[in-house]
Amino acid sequence: MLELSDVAAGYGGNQVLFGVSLRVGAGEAVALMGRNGMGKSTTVKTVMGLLPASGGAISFAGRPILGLPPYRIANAGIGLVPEGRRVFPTLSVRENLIATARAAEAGRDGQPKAPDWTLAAIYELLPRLAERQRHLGSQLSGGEQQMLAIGRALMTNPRLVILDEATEGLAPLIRAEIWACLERLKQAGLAILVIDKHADALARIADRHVILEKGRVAWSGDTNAFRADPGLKDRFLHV
Amino acid sequence: DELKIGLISTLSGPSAALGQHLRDGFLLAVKQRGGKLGGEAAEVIVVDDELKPDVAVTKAKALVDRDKVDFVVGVVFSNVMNAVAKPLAESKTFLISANAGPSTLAGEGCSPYVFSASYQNDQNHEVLGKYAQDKGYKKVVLMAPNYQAGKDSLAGFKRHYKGEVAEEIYTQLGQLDFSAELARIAAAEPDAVFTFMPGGMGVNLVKQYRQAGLADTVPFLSAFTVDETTLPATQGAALGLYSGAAWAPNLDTPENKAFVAAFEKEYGYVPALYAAQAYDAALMIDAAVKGLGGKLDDKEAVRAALKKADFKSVRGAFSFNTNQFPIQDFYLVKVAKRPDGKFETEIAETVFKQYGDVYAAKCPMK
Amino acid sequence: MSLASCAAPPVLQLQGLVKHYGRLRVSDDVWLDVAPGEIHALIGPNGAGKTTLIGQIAGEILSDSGRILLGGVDVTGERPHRRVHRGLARSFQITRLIGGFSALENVALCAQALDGSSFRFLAPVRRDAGLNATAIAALVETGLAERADIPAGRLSHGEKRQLELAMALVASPKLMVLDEPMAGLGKAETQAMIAVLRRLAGQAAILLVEHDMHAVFALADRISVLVEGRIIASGPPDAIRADTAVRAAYLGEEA
Amino acid sequence: MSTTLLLIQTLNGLQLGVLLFLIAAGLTLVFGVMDFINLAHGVQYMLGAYFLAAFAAATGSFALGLVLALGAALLCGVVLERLVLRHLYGRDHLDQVLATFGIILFLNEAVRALWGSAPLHVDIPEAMSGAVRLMPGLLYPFYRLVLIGAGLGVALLLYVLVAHTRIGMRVRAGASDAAMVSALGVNVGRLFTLVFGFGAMLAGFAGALAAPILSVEPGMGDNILILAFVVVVIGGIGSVRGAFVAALLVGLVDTLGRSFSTSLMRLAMDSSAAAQAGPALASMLVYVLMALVLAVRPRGLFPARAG
Amino acid sequence: MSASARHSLLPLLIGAGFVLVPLITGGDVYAVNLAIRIMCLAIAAIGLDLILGYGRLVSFGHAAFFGAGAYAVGILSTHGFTSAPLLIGAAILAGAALALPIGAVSLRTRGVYFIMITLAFGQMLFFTATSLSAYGGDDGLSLPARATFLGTDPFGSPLSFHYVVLALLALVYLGGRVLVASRFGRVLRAGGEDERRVIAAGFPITAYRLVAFVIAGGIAGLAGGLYAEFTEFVSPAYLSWQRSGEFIVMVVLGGTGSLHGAVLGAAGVVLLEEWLAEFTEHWRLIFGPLLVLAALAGRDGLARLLGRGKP
Ligand SMILES: Nc1ncnc2c1ncn2[C@@H]1O[C@H](COP(=O)(O)OP(=O)(O)OP(=O)(O)O)[C@@H](O)[C@H]1O
Ligand SMILES: Nc1ncnc2c1ncn2[C@@H]1O[C@H](COP(=O)(O)OP(=O)(O)OP(=O)(O)O)[C@@H](O)[C@H]1O
Ligand SMILES: [Mg+2]
Ligand SMILES: [Mg+2]
Repeated sequence: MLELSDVAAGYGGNQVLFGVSLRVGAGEAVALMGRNGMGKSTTVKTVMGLLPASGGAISFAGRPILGLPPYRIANAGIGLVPEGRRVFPTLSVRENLIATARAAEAGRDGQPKAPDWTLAAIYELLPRLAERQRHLGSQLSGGEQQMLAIGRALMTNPRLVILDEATEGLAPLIRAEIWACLERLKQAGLAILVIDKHADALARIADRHVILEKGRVAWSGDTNAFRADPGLKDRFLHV
Repeated sequence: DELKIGLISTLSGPSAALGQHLRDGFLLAVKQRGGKLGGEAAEVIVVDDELKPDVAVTKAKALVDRDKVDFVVGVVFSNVMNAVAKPLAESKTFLISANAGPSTLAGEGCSPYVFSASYQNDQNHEVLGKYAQDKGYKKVVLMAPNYQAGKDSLAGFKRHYKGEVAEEIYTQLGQLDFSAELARIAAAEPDAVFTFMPGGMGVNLVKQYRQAGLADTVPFLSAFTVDETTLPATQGAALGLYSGAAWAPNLDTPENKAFVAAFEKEYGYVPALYAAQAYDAALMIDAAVKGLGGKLDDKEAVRAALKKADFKSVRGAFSFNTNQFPIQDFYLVKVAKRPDGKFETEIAETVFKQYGDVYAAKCPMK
Repeated sequence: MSLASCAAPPVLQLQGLVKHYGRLRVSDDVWLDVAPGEIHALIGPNGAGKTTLIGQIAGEILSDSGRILLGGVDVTGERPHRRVHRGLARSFQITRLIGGFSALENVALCAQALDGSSFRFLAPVRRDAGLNATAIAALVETGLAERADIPAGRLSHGEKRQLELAMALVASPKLMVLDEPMAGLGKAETQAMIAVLRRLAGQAAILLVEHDMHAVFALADRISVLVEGRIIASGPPDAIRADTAVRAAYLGEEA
Repeated sequence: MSTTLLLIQTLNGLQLGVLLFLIAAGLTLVFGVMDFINLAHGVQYMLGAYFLAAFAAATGSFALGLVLALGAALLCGVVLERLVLRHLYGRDHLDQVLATFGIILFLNEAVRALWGSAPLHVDIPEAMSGAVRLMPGLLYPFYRLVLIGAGLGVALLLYVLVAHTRIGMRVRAGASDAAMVSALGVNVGRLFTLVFGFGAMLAGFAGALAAPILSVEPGMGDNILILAFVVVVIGGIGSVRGAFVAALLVGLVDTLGRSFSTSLMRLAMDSSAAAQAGPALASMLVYVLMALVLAVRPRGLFPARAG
Repeated sequence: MSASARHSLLPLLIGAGFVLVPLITGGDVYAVNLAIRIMCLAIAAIGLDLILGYGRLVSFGHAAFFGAGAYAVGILSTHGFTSAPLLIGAAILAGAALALPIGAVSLRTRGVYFIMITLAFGQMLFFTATSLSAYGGDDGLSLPARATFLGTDPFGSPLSFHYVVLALLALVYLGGRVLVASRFGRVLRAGGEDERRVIAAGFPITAYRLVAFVIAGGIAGLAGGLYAEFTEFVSPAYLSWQRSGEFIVMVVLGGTGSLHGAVLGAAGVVLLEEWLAEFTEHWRLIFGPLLVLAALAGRDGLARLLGRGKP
């Protein structure tokens, strides 16, 4: 579904990604891992077209998307929960959710249309948002903002969601709920690319793991292989 | 050698139209003489004062120091005039006003290096005051912007008008909307209104005066409010409104007829008094230089030559007072539509005959 | 309760704090003590009012009622910068750094606040050896010394958090209030941060707001649980871990 | 002072307020909602007036002239946005100030070069000329009533558009984080062009409506721009509702101040001093109002709910 | 060129330029007068840059303090005072004294609100000046005589005027550099980036800003006083909002937050105007787009263009 091959990117003269290749199949969940500053968020930004790539190719659902403006990439069916939440501070919770909402497209390739995420469904998933629906984005607590960012991405009814540290700052209970929710989304056929520091939880939902080290893919393989090799964590994720 | 003349005018900002008339009037005279004045090839250096006194000062200094001009002509506004007069006089350069005539330069502050080819500021206002008095108006409302010229204007009007002043309204400089003031006027029910509202303010006022239905009921006496710079904008709205001036396009002298015709032919619009005054300023220099045979170094001689006013003014009889401001006739003028559809001010009656200003007495020059 | 808290007066006392936003009660009669040298964790669900409470302690948010005492002195109405001079330092949930300043300058700025008057107009501050030494010491303590000259805006997320901490501790505060210092840190960085905080614990009391339970249980001497603006439980980690109400409201299966 | 006079002056204040609102509305939209300081809003107002003068003269019809003028104003706004302003979104406000200041200089001069320095003439359309008797002894120019009506209509339209449509939400969202809106699938570039064009059209509309009662001349937008900013700031940046309230407030304070300040000063001092101080105070009143409002409420009357 | 080299080389070049103007042009009065005008405005622009470039406080009322200085000199002159130190001192004091209450109120607001409230105060002072009938009202006021100093006539000839202003400009510039680099300057700069952070660090930021605002007011007053001596004339136009806008344009065009940028900006604006006006009456058709281009090129303005390279 999403395929990066040999992607290079950076900020100004400062190259951060040196040939990243990875793929997320339809309905698959992939965990992108790595220590702070290894280029995980940069990869996400490059996929979304928020950062120009200096080399390589990216395609989504078979079509090349590299070089397209972000809105066209999003419209192709990618939903983003960005690092740092970035909820709209001057919009109410409800407005945050509906401002960029889109109905699900009729499934391509003869697949049935996935059930629509609606306001009601989001409120059911994250009841806290319903309680705060008239609050402005800026008046939410950190965790509430995080929930809102997730809800907002789902409201675009994507075929692939990218979650960049989506559980940062969430209380343990809520975090658990989010994981459960991701599992359900996966079962409903949604593809997921997830970045998170909770490796154990990731291992429960991810089909495959990709580890970044200094802008390069240092290891990738399926989750069983990841679990089987505790040395991986020591090498790439701890000091 | 060449005659160099600096022309300071306001050519940008909302009041640029006045400056344009002034400049065009002067240039027309030079052009008609084949680019010469007094037989000498004349180079006219036009500068825009931007209606900023400090800009005007630096540009005036540049005219003297860099361009070494023999005369400076122009200046639409009094505050600019006040600012440039001193540095010019210090450098012994003659300044010939084609419009502004502040009292500071007419009275105690008069200077051998300052001539006015126009009028003293109060005079046009006095015309209306005298007219209102003669006409027997009992109660008038006065209105002017809240700045020095505005206050001087109302003072000028009251010099000859002795009736009741129902209200004295000061408006904001650059004011757009006069509905509040017009409502006050309507409520006061005066015999006439006198106003001084130059530039765009005047356009707004005239339009709104007409729209408020006052134009047909309360006579509108004004100075620098309806003239050929604003008539293209107000058009019919100004029809029948009065103003005071020492000149109008239809003034019946052969010189004036020729001037207006030539001006309209050259520039395609009807000249206003600024153009006529600037034209006269050019004729004045023309005559003086001719009389001197081109020798401009003897400042006393130049001054004497200028003072003779040995030229045919488009205003008819014209001479200088002791303060080097003019003595001339003043008229009540009225807005009319010409057969060709254009609007102009036309002379309604003569209010003053060969009139000098009141400040001349305070001027130490004899 | 730890022995230390019995011996000396608390560095921070909150007495019945109340704060409303419209009809929403964000702090609802909060009572809380932090003893000298103690690491006191404040946990609770999202939106419970933890950050708001920190805002009240720091003086950015005015309480509707209740009292705040720092080192036994009532500071309820005092303005934020005055409280800093009484030994309070805080970090922000979302990092707030002077992006154009180097890491060193950021820390030196904080050091400067407590080093006499800053209405000094002549001596170049960059060459102020005293300030720089103090700042370097704080950077060393948080493991950022090598990055001292990098503009703060260009640091990685984890480094920014470390810098926040350095800025808080450079003032040698009596009490540090830290809002989710582990947020956004990887496992490794979290471990490092835990180590730093443990070292600091001797020097200053810490009020720690954090959702990383691993860190909380590794560090805290005492834990208070805030739910909907109320402290529902307060006590040593083991007691909190066992508390069913806390599990239901916040912890869930974790820890 | 009679009650009729007071009534008329109130109506006048209302009408001035509505005109100010028409200008301020577009400004607050672009300024608050898109976080862009557009000093060129004043010249867009001027262009509206010039377009109307030109098109009304060419077609001989005010209505047709108005429609064409609106189209031209929209086009100008769009061209300006595409050519210059879009490169300045998200940049320092001062860059925006510098660029739009340059645009002011350019357009004022261009208008002068094209149409000359002298003011242009625009007639009140026949159907709207004349005065209406509101009550015995209270005649009021019909055109000004139309103006009040148009302003109220625009106010309503805008309020609905900004506060209650998805376009409005997206625009507000885009102001705080354009990249994020784009990453959620909205073509922000086109959206902003649209909003900017719409703002320009509103300014043009105000200019066109003002043309028959005010002098159409180069630079006519400069001073009104300042007043419009005053309105926007008193109301709270980005708040259409605030702009509306503030515009009426400014209109009323200004008009009533001009009418009655001298009489009021007479209560405190002798007559000639009052004649001096009254008008000076009247011209300052709007600014005094703004300073007072901001001193008490540093973010205006209706603080936009920013983060 | 490295950043630090630019920081010391460019100002030196600029200074040398001003020193040499009278020599290069052979004492051409026109050129010297132009340089004096630029330097007067540059002093005011430096004052603005202190608060705008470093403190991020965009004052749209800077001309009010400039005008206050000018009026202080104008009014005292009409009352017969001619001592240069007295007049200049009064100009500085007038600017600073006015800035104190205005700053105290204005600094309650932030961002664009600050821009507008300073504009409001500027306008109030503008209208006050226009109603000062005793001192010419809107027509302004001519200085009866120029200031003297110990029997000399520092402003009498363009040449001595030039070097007096140059010395003052250098003084203000160097003073500004020292200020910005001091403890005080650091707090001011940090406050420009993130005021909450600075308060949390323990600084009452408003007090620092107020002091900076008053200093900027005093500097503008000095510039205004010199300008009054230069034009021998004072008028409300000196306090107009357009002039405040020009100061901002100068600072932004020159590059905010580098004091020599303010000088470059002042020179750029004055010279461009002067030069373009030679070609055509419609010079704004060229000047306007130039400003647009400068804005598009980025916020470091002329200073960066000349230095070629990132800061
Ligand atoms: N806006 C930026 N400008 C310059 N450099 C940046 C920027 N954002 C990130 N970097 C640098 O790029 C590198 C990769 O950053 P990135 O945000 O992709 O890391 P990450 O793997 O997501 O880390 P984290 O877990 O901390 O979020 C880091 O060294 C960082 O310093
Ligand atoms: N300015 C405000 N206006 C209205 N409501 C507010 C405001 N600030 C905070 N709130 C509300 O107050 C509640 C407490 O917020 P606070 O930020 O203190 O939560 P928190 O405990 O820090 O949560 P988290 O762990 O998610 O950061 C939230 O529900 C939030 O929506
Ligand atoms: Mg990241
Ligand atoms: Mg929080």
